[in-house]
Amino acid sequence: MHHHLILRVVAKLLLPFILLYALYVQWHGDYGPGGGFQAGVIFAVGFILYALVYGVDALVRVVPRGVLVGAMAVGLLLYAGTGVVSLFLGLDYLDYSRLAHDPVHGQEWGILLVELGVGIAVAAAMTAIFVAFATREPDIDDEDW
Amino acid sequence: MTDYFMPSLIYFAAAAIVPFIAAPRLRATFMLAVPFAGFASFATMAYGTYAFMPFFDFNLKIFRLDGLSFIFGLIFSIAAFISIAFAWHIRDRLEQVSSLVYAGAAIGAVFAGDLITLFVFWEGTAIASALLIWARRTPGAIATTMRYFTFQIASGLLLFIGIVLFYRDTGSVAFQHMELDSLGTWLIFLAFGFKCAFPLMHNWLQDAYPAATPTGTVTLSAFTTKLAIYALARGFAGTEFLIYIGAAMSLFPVFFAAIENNLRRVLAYSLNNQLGFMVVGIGIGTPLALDGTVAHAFVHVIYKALLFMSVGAVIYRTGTAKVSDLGGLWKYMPWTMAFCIVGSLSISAFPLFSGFVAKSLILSATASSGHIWVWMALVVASVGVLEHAGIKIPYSMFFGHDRGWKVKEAPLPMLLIMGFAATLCVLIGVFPQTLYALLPYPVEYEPYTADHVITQLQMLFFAALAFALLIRFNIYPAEYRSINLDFDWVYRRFLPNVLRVVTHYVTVIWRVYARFADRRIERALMVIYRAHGPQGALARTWPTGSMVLWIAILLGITLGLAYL
Amino acid sequence: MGIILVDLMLFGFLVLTALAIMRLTNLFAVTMLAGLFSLLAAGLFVTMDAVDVAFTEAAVGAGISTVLMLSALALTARNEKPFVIVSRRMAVPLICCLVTGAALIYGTLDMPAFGDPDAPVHTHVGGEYITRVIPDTGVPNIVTAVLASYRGYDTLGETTVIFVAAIAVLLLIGFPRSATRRRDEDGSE
Amino acid sequence: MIPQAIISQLPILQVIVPLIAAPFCALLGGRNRAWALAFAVSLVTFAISAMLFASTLDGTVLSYQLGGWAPPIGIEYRVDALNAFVLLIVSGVGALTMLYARESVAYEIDERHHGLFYSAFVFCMTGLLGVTITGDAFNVFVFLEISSLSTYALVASGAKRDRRALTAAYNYLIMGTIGATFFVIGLGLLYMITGTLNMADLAHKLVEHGDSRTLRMGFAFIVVGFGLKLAMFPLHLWLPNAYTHAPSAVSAFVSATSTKVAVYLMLRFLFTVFGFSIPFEVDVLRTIVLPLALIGILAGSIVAVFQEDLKRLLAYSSISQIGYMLVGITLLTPGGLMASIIHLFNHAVAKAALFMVAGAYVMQAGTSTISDLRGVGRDMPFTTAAFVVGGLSLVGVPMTVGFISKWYLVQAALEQGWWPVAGLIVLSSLVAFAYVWRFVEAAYMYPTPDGVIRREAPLTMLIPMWIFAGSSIFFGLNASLTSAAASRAASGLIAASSLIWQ
Amino acid sequence: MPETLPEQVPNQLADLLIFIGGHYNYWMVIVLMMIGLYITISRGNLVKKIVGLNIFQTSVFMLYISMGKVAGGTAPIITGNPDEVYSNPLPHVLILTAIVVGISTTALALALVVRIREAFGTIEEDEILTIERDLEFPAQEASK
Amino acid sequence: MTMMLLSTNSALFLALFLPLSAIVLLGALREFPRARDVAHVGTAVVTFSLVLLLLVRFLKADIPNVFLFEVMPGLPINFSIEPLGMVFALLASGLWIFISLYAVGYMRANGEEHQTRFAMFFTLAVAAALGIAFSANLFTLFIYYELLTLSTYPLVAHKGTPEARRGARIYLSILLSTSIGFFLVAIIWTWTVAGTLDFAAGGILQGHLDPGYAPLLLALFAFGIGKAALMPFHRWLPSAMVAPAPVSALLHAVAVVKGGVFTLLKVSVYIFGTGFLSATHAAVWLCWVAAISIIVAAVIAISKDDLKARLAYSTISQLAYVTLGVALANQMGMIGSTMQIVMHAMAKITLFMCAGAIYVAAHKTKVSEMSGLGRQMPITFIAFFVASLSIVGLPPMGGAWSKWFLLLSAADANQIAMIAVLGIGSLLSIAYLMPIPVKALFGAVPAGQAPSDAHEPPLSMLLPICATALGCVLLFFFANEIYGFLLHVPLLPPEGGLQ
Repeated sequence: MHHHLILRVVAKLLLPFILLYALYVQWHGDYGPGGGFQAGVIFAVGFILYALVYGVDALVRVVPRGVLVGAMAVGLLLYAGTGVVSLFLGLDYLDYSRLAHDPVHGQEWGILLVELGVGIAVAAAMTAIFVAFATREPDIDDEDW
Repeated sequence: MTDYFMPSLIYFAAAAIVPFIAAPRLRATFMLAVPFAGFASFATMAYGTYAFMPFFDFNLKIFRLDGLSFIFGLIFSIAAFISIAFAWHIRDRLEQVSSLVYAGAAIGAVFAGDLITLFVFWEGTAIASALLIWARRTPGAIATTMRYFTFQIASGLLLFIGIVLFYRDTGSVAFQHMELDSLGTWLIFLAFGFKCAFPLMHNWLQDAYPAATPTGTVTLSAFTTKLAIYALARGFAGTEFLIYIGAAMSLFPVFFAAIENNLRRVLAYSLNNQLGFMVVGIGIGTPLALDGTVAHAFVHVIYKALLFMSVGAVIYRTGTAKVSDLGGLWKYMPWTMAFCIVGSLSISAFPLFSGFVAKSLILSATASSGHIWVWMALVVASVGVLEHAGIKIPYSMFFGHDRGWKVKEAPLPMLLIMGFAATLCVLIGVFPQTLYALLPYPVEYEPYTADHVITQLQMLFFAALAFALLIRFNIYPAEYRSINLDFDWVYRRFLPNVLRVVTHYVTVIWRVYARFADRRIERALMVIYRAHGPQGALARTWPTGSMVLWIAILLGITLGLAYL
Repeated sequence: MGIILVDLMLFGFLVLTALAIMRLTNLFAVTMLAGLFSLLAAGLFVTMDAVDVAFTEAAVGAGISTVLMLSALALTARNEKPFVIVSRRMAVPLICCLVTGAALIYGTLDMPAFGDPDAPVHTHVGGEYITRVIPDTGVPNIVTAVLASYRGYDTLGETTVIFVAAIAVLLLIGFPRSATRRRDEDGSE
Repeated sequence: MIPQAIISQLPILQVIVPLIAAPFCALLGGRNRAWALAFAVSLVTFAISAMLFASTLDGTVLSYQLGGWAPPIGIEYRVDALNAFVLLIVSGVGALTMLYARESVAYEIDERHHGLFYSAFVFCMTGLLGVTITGDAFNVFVFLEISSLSTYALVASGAKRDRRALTAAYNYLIMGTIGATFFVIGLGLLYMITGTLNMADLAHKLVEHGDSRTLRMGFAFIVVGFGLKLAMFPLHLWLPNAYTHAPSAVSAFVSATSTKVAVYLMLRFLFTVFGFSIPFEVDVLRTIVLPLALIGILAGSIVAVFQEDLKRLLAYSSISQIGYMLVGITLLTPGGLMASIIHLFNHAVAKAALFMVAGAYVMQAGTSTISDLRGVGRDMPFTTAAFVVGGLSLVGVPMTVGFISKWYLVQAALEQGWWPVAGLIVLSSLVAFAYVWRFVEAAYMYPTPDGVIRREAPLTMLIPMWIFAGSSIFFGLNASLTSAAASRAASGLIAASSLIWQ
Repeated sequence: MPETLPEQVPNQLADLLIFIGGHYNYWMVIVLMMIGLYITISRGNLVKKIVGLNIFQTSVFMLYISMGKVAGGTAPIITGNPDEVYSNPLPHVLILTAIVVGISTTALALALVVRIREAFGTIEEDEILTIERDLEFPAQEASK
Repeated sequence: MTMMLLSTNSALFLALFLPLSAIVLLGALREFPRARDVAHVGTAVVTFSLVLLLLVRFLKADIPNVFLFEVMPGLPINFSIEPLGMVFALLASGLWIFISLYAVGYMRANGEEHQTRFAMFFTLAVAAALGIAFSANLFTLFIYYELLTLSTYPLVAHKGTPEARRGARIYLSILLSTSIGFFLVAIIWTWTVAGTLDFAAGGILQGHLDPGYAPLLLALFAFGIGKAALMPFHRWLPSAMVAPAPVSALLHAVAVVKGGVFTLLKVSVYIFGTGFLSATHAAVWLCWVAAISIIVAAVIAISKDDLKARLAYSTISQLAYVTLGVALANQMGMIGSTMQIVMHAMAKITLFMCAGAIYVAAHKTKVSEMSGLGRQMPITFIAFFVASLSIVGLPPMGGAWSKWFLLLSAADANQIAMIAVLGIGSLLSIAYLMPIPVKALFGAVPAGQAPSDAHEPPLSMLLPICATALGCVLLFFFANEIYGFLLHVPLLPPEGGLQ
């Protein structure tokens, strides 16, 4: 894997754009297609690409397993926490109406927050899953293929 | 009344004490006193019903004293005395206890004022008598007695069932005159008949009596059948049916007795025959006839005991009672011979002997009631009695072929009691009015009229002549070693066989059924196991696809349902 | 009419792809075709106005799931065991599918026609979202609004599902296998 | 006292408390930290469900609108006597299994996996609770998948003991997914003709809609989908292996809850949603589900009789026990429903105890094979006694809660005049006795094999199993609470359905 | 679409065509679904089963999305044009969720397959079943 | 008098639960065999005195009612006393004294293992029998019925041999399958139609049950109460013969079969009501089944050479008398059945204790080997003889009176055939029972068999044997008291007035 120099360079160039696109999808979800989930997936794809080119070990160095699990948890808790916040605001669970000064804005805020949670969780989860697969030593040698 | 006294209690109490008296002679003496005490306890009492006992829904009258029961009480007391005395030498506690219980039960039954009490003592005689025979402790005795016992219990059962039905019909269990008009009374009648050895029900008698100990036989001969006679007299006096039964009873044993080899069996047949007379008397049911019956029972107990005792004495000395083995003992046992002949003369109703005074009553009653054919039958039967009991028994034991026995005379106690019985026979024969005074109904009867005596003597002599001729020409069918089977094959062979066959088939069918069921169950289990066992279709791990098959099937059925 | 044609064409390709997946034994090819299937499906979703779904399907079906599939293949096998055609093995599943399909088709017979605007789907809750999404939330992408707000709880569940999946995968293969393998193979074979 | 504000939020707390706690479990890792959190959370959950149960026992129906949106638009939580009862069962079993898990999991799972394991465990519980409490049909699917996915992982983690756990989990996954997809298809068909996903609204719209082929197939698919999830007889193939090879704590928890929740869903959909507005539904139930349930009752028991492995035996017995619940449902009478609901409780309690016992054997004796467990009654008296109690409850011996449920069931069958059904129920009780007795005999009447040393299970395992065993006796002696709850739930279901034509 | 059909076609045929036109979509979806199901249940390869399952699920998604389609509608993103007809957003939302569930299931299933491959050395169902059966009934294996 | 301090309710409660708590005591005394055995017999004595106290109170019309709790709405666990239950309780607790004493002797003389376990389950079984006796409703009765089944299983399997286990398994499976398969269904059915399970005078089914179904329901009861050993569900009884002799005595005399027929009796009197049964002729078929059981079992008994097997079939035959009395469905039948329960219990317990004594003393189990044995052990065989007479039904043994009432009952019911059956049954019982003591007492030792050096069993075994044999005789004289007591069994609903 280490000798595909072109690949590595291209990948290095491509990576920021992928991540940027992911962020776009994340924040633009309110207005067009896309949202937290898609963004998370794209984000994860970025990492995966990185791993494919530089090796999984490199990826693990960048984002250790613990961090991934942590990020997953943060994402999920961000979502669930938003709901808990509305509980504390005296509303039903996941009722965003009081997150801002008026209910409509509150909804927007809420949607943004939870979408962010989804994004983080999905990105981390997908990466974690990929890492899990990729770090597993093959049971069979290449000749057996 | 809380006074539960009854004479039989004396016997029972004695029976309870006897086993614990260690000294044999003391024990025998003690036992000898019991009949006296028993008799004394009711001899002086006025007639009436004494002991009442509330039980279940009825008031039991367990001690009823009247003319009939009094005389039978007396009879049984005498019988008890004779049999106990004859058994003076016996040391077997079981035999002693059971004879006491037996006598007590019989007396209890006689005084029973109601059917329940009667039943209790009725069964008591059965159990006690069976024990008496078992006490001989031989395999043959055990088997025989099982039959005897079963028969007695069957009689008791019939009585029991009869009582139940009778009670339900009439609401009463009083032991009084009954009519043969319902199943209940018929069953009671049959129960009495069983014990009384009616024809076709008689064989237990010939079967069991010879199987007992010599002393036991004496006891047996006294109570069971006489109790039945009492019961019939009490319950079914005047039942016409009985006359014919009695006639048949008195006739048929004559032939069997003639051909029988075992003397005790001969006596048993003769017992049957004698009972026939009594039954006829009951059947006629006039006071005269009933008195005749009672009187006959009275004297019969004594002379039949005497005869059994003499045979018993012979058995005691020789160990056998078979005609084919005996003969010529007159030289060695003269006293026994003498007493035996007295008994024979009595049973043959020779004038001046007890049989005559009693039998005449019955014959007269029969004649006077117009049953001429029955009268004829009884006369013929009397001839037969003379034939087998009056002549065959003494002749075959003491005369006849000398078989070379060299034995001693019977022991003194036996001789004494035989003498006592013989004396009674003669006394009653000579002074009949004493006996008549005891009878339940007042009778004006004189046996010793010329007419009576001559008729009787003629008959006796012709019979004796016939016996002599038969012996002379060797036609008399004696001295064969044989056991005669008459109706007793029914229960000796047939019923046990039936039972055996039934048992066999029931068990076989049962086993086959059980095996069949077992195999079925086993096979079903196999089938279940094949499907459900660890490797069966239902327990295997299936590939995922197969479950979708089930889904499809379910959906298919649903689809079908939706179309329907 | 054009839409129908596009639809039919897409469906045709989808069926062909599916059949090819069925026939092929090379698992790499199968994986690739599965990605293709997802892409085609995404196209179909677009024709049916479900842009968000299409986006997701493309990202997930053609992207992540292909990657995962490939990584899994790297750890397992490249080829399927040659498929022996035994008529019984073929027939039973086939009948299953036919019956299930028949049941489903039977179920569609009473369905409102495709695209029928008067179908209850559109007149009841679905229509309501369209009318009230702006006043309620001010979010123009109705799908996002429904997803994150009206049915936000479902999405929480969805996030949880993916979380659980990650946890589960980590639980299963998240750690170097040396230790696990030794134990797995203890006493077997 | 607990402020009113919290009480009104109980329905959602029921689910999100474990949901929020679960990720922390994953982060905390081993050395009992994850366990402690999971246990604490399960206790809180139990407390919440107890409060919910108490407040719905009088027939109150709590409705909770998530996100503040009114039901057909938003998602609704709806708690009535029935699902409060099921919630109580799930969280109760969850709490006690969690206590039990401490030793058992320490023995059966590598320590480094503990965090993830407990996280999955709590998620599984969350999923089941979420499924039970929700009033939205699609939300059911989502939470069903949460619980299913975590269950697959939990089952597979039994691979340390036996690698067959992996294939069992895989099969379970395939079949479970097919089942869930069938449910989704069915739900789609219903959505197609009603345009709504809220259960109450669905029921309303379905009555309006009347009979149609789409409705019929929707019904069929949903029944089959749930049938798969609850292991209705021929669709049970995933169950025996999964329960056998899963780690003990998981077997105990899953067997006691997940099929029960599926039964609950079946009840909920059949009665609340479909409500028997068309005769076809009754036909399907009576001509398909009933015979299958009966066959399942019998076949499951008989297979169990011949099993060598205790856990597998228990798994097959579950299939048979589920049959009872289905029979109770198909009776379509309050009595039958009551019987089903009580049996649901009975089976949860008894099966939890039994699987816990089996787990204790696995831990202390290293095996769950009956022939290897001979004489275990003397070595592990308390554990084995718990088995006897639980087993007798399965059989339906008097003084156990199993008796109560069978009593009601037979009574309901007799009321309907279904003689053969009553007979079969009774017959299979006998078969049940055979398999229970088989083990009891082995445990008590045979000598211990030579050289085998077994010690009594630790207290943290004994306590939960005896709480279950004890409660199956307690509720067998005093059935007023369970039967009150069940009858309330049953009448609620009957009232919601249009079973008037009966 | 119904309104584009010629008027002179006899009514029955027209009805039929309209009906087919209104339902072909579902039927195609069902065909796909069944292919997916078929792959799942007929193939012994564990990976392929997963692929089949994916196809099955994706087809179900199509069914849902088909429901949401409104003739002449556009994607449910408010454009501000009051006359715009939007397709139904709710199925989209549901399917978004379902897709996530699908990928989660797939990931988990693949992880399981990996473990199975490690534990059994194969990913073919029939071979695994044989191995398992031998594990369960060792005596039989010996007798073979 | 401390007894006076006890309220009747607490006496009943104590009678029910004292044996249960004694189990714990027995278990605690595991290490002290002597103390344990004393405790066992002592418990029996105390329990019997409690029951006697209850009897005294009952005769003063002081009827207790112990309510424990309600299992299901309308299904309480409660206890009360009525005449039938009183009789059964007296019987079970009274005989327990003898049998416990005997068991102590037997287990020691035989050197059996697990004596503590034995004593514990023995006590449990009697406790269950008392529960059956005092149950105030069918539901409570059923629970105790099952408890009895389960508690006797370890006793039957006591020897632990494969044969014992097999026998015990058959025992358990038949009893359980009939009780759950039929009895429970019948109970639920009753509950469904009548809405109650309380034992009530005159029955609870009249007016609720379609008379056409009455035979079916009765069949469920009659066969469901497998302990009554009605053919063809009798096989457990011969199978249970693997048990030690005290257990057999417990099964046949004290608790199990008696519990079964007693249950049947209670069902007929208080659930169906004899009036209902006889009016609907629902029980006529049962007469015939009972009749067949009487005859067939007796015939099979004749063919058995194993003493205990013969006694077992004799029990089946004798129990069918009770069933017959139930089936005849009138007052006399009820009284006859109860008497038969009492009389048969007393006689059978003697017989089984004798069988155990013979086994302990001479190690003989075959009837054919016992000839002449009576010389060595006369007391045992005399007791055997006495008990046999009682079974046959001869005065002066108690057995006569039960037959009397059964016959009366058959006469009342106009069942002449049944009268014949009763008669034949008695005769058959002579055939299978009487030869045993007769041959032993009067027969010779079979040729080729060494004269055994057997002697009478230890005193702790001999005493109970003598006591119960004497009991057989005493019962003959005290039957009147039992009868008077049984007249109080209410057969008509209260509004109809008592008899």
